[in-house]
Amino acid sequence: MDESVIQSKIEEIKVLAEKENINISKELDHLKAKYAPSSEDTWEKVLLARNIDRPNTLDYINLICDDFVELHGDRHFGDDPAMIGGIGTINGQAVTFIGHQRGHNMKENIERNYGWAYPEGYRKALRLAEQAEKFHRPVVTFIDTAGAYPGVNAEERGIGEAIAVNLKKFSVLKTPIISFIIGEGGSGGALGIGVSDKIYMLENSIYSVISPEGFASILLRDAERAKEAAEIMKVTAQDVDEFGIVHGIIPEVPGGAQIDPAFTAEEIKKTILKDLKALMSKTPNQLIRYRSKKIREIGHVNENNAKVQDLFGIFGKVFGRS
Amino acid sequence: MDESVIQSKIEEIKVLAEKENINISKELDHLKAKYAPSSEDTWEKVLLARNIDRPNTLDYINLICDDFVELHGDRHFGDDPAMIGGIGTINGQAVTFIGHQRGHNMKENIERNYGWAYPEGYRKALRLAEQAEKFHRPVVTFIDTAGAYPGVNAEERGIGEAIAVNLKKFSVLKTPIISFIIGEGGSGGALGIGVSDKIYMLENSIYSVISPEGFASILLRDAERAKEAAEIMKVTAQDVDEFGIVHGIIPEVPGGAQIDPAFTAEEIKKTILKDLKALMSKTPNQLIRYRSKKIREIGHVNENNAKVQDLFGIFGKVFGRS
Amino acid sequence: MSSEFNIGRKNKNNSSDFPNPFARVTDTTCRECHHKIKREKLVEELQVCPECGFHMPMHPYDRIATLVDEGSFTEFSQELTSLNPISISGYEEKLTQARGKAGLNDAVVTGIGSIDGRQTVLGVMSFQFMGGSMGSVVGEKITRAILKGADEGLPVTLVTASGGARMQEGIFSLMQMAKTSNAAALLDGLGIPLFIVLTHPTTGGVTASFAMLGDVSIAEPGALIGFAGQRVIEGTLKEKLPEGFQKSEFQLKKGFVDMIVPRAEMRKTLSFLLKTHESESKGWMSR
Amino acid sequence: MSSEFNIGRKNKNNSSDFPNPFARVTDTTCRECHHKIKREKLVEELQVCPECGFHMPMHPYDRIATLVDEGSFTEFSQELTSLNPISISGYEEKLTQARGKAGLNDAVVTGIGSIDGRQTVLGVMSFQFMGGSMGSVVGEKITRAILKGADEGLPVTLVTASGGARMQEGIFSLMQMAKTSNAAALLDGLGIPLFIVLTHPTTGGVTASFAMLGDVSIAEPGALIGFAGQRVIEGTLKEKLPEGFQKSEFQLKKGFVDMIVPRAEMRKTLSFLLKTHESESKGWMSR
Ligand SMILES: [Zn+2]
Ligand SMILES: [Zn+2]
Repeated sequence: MDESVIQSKIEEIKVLAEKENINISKELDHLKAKYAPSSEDTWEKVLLARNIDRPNTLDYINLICDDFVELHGDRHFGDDPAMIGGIGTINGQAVTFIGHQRGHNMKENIERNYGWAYPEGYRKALRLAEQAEKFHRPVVTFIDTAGAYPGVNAEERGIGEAIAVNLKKFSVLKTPIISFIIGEGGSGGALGIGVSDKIYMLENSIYSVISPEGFASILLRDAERAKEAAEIMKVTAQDVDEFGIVHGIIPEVPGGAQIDPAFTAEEIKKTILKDLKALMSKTPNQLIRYRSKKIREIGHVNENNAKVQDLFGIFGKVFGRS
Repeated sequence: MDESVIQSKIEEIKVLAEKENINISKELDHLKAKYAPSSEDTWEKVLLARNIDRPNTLDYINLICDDFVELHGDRHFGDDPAMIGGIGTINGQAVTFIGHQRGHNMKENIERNYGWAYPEGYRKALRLAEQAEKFHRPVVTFIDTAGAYPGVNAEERGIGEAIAVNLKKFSVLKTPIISFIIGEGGSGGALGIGVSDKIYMLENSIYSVISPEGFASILLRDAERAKEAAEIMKVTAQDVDEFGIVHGIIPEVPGGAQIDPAFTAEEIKKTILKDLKALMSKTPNQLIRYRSKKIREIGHVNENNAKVQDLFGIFGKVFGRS
Repeated sequence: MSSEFNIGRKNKNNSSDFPNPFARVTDTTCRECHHKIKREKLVEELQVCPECGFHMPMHPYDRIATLVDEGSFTEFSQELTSLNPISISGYEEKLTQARGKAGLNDAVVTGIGSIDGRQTVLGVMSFQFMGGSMGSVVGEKITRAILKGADEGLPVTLVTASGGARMQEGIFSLMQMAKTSNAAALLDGLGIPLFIVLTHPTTGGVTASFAMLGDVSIAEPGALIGFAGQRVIEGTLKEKLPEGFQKSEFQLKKGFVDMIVPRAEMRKTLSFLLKTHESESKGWMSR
Repeated sequence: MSSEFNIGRKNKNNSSDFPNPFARVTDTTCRECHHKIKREKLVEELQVCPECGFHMPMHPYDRIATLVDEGSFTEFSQELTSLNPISISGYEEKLTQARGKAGLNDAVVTGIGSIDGRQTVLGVMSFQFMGGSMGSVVGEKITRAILKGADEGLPVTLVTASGGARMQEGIFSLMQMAKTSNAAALLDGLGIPLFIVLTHPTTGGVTASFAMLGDVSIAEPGALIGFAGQRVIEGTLKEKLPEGFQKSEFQLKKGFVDMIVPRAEMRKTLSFLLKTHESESKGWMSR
């Protein structure tokens, strides 16, 4: 039974239910969303990923958590409003949340610097991740940024160093990490909180090494050709999932997550609970070994015309035999 | 045979040697310095400790090391010229040096902020100490500051936090640490690089919780009474040694170390080499346990009118039985 | 010595006879806005000015009463008193006066209590006792409190209020910074949480030691938190202080406190932190 | 493909037949000060402009020759070449062109050599090869180099020169940042040193990964080191760039490099670092 058949069946039931005055339309919408065919248009997805009404990190945290307390500051220089974090409970399980924070309007976006984080944002993220590690709390990150802030102050305070240190330390953090790309996953700024055991993309999110606009202006020599660039770069959740770089796609209702945030939040929550069950049965060594191997395998190279993977036996040395 | 007898014998030999045209005056000066009675005047010591010609951290490093490479920066915000550090070798042994850096003239002092370090100075010190720990290099620190910089920027970037973190991390650093108070050891700014396995004071150095001027203005209600305050506070090397807070006094030639920097440098070097021999035979756990116990024992309290020390059995729990 | 105080002292190891909370509170004029506040109102508001929100210094026993489950607090090291290590004339007299004024043996009360049934070591400083300055006794009691947590596997919660080091104890007071910070390092090594509540004012050597070493740092609104004194910065260096300099809100913005929590919500917040840092959650992980 | 290059390639695993240093250097006009420099002078000066001190990009084999003991270098993973993971049209042709131009299979050369008798894994990037951009091959070779150090207990020295991620490999190039940084984490866990030499220019994804993860970071004078490109900062955000922005001297002042070392002293400096980080010095300490 293919998706279009399911869709028409759902519509039939909906009409019946309305006739009988039974209110199951919300449930049906969800069912419908789950089996909705993805939009085939890449640029539409880019625009949806950037939609200002799209649920942001705090929206999802509030929808997912029983309780949440935000924690602030990097303990060195400042508190970056473009990167938030704290401790929440999901069905009683304590979890450290970290995420880029965008606004839903101009005022919020100015306050949040459009989700473009500074070095102190990445350092706050690391502080909270290490706090989680110390107390054996799992970490969930929400990625939602066009990139790290490309400004003079960010360079002065070492945005490159801050991201690099996060890539290094998250990759060997001794606690489970689950990431969700909820909107735009742009470049090093996205990856800076995106090295994880499990990473998912929302149905209408994108993930790319550079913005389509940047790619167009550099490689296509015309910033106006962003639409074309997005196609060439293969930035959609479906593309990146096919590359084997993410662990799955989180569904949204047709038209995008902003239409029914609770639906996507519920899907995220289920995914977290399912993954935590599996990840929390592992030892820290097993986690890090798996995480390292997964990262290690990404890339397409050949050697003497054969595709290679060469681990140099190093993992045994680093992790022992456990 | 008391010191004055030795002194007059030395003078006799000196006169004889000069008559015979034998050049042993330098050796005799050293001998003389070693047995010179300490100045009894506290304020004279305060002035000597602050003398602008007094050898500073880089002077001693250059006199002590075969080779030295300075390392810069805190990897977060900046490089503080008031706190220097790097790797040197002493008779082939690699050592990480850290120290406050004062100037010998107005220009140097402005550049070095008079040895008043900013938070980034203390964070650089910690970075280099942790680098030393990672590579099992011992650490030597030179303390020479009136205090941490009491300015708006220093507060904004968390001078209190920076010092606190150093106190915490130096106290459990898994490598030997030897400290020398070479001039003024003022307050938290001095202690920020002064938690060590062995700490020495130069003969004309001082160590205090607040400057004599500060003490006078707050407790004597008259900043002009600093001289009196210095007496009351017991800030000299001899006082602090008597309290059992330092491990010994490094001699200077009469008149102060600036008259013969090489003499004091040689004494420091001998002390480092002797201590390293002992400290490097210990395990990291032994070092930390000894260091923690030593710190733990400082203070004068009574409980039900009996002097107490109560370790709560915690050291066994923290360090195991090794 | 006030009679209220004697109630607490007499029954010091009997938590059910904990001194009546706020028994020492009287009608007061707010130091910030000069609003006059009746005793009953002040008690109801947990000594927060209803007019301007100023969080007034509290007596440690009053604060403990607002934080822990009723009857759950047992004090320890209460009998610890100071010597005069550098023989400062007048120090003993000053201590005796302070004892009478604050109704305490020194500037901190330490013990074990529970919040919503979860135990924590609790240390609460008193600004009334010689400006909450840290000498050998404060250093020793804070150190013992932290090591008690290490020894018994209990989280440690410290409520700070201090003008800094106790200068009358000279170099010994400086060393208490190292001592308390070392204790925090040992606790850290065991993976046991340290929660810090910064109240007005927390400055000097306390800020440059254990007060800045919390796994989570909470500040009360409007508290002055800093290392160097404002007069030193303005006076010696002729620097102009920015608006709100060294206040809680400033420290939040500068990244040094996790959150600002009004007094009325402090207990709830600590309860949440104790819950989410519980050691059961370690079960899944080999150390 | 130049004939000098072929000498190196033919005898790739035979260190005694290492390509002649500077065989590819020709008479040059300095790009910074437009001073004309004869080949002989340029070789003598290690490709540093004698007029203005500009440190010109070097071919990896030339740089290696200036750093290691003669005949001590053995290359590995030389045959690694790129696929076209996101099927970008024209990428294969671009790679072929770059191979011919730079005389390399991709933008980094990795191997093992010794400096004053002390072995180190050595990775040297080439800005001539597609702007030193990091795709799957660079990521894989850097990762292998770091893990080789981890496996054999050898220090790792990486000389960087890069415009950033190789956009033609899309998301796969982004992932090389994670891969190389993870390798650095594993090396770190074993307590083996990573030395980074930053040369002109080192930007983008290389700066935001392994290039900033050195235990000791050395920069050549005047090198551009940063994450965001200057045109992006000036263009998109209309920010004015301060004098010397993102240069080595700027990064030293901002605390991100340990020292600036002229090319002529690089070998001596690395030798000192290898000596003072030797593993024998660990003997006294149980791990
Ligand atoms: Zn008021
Ligand atoms: Zn030139």
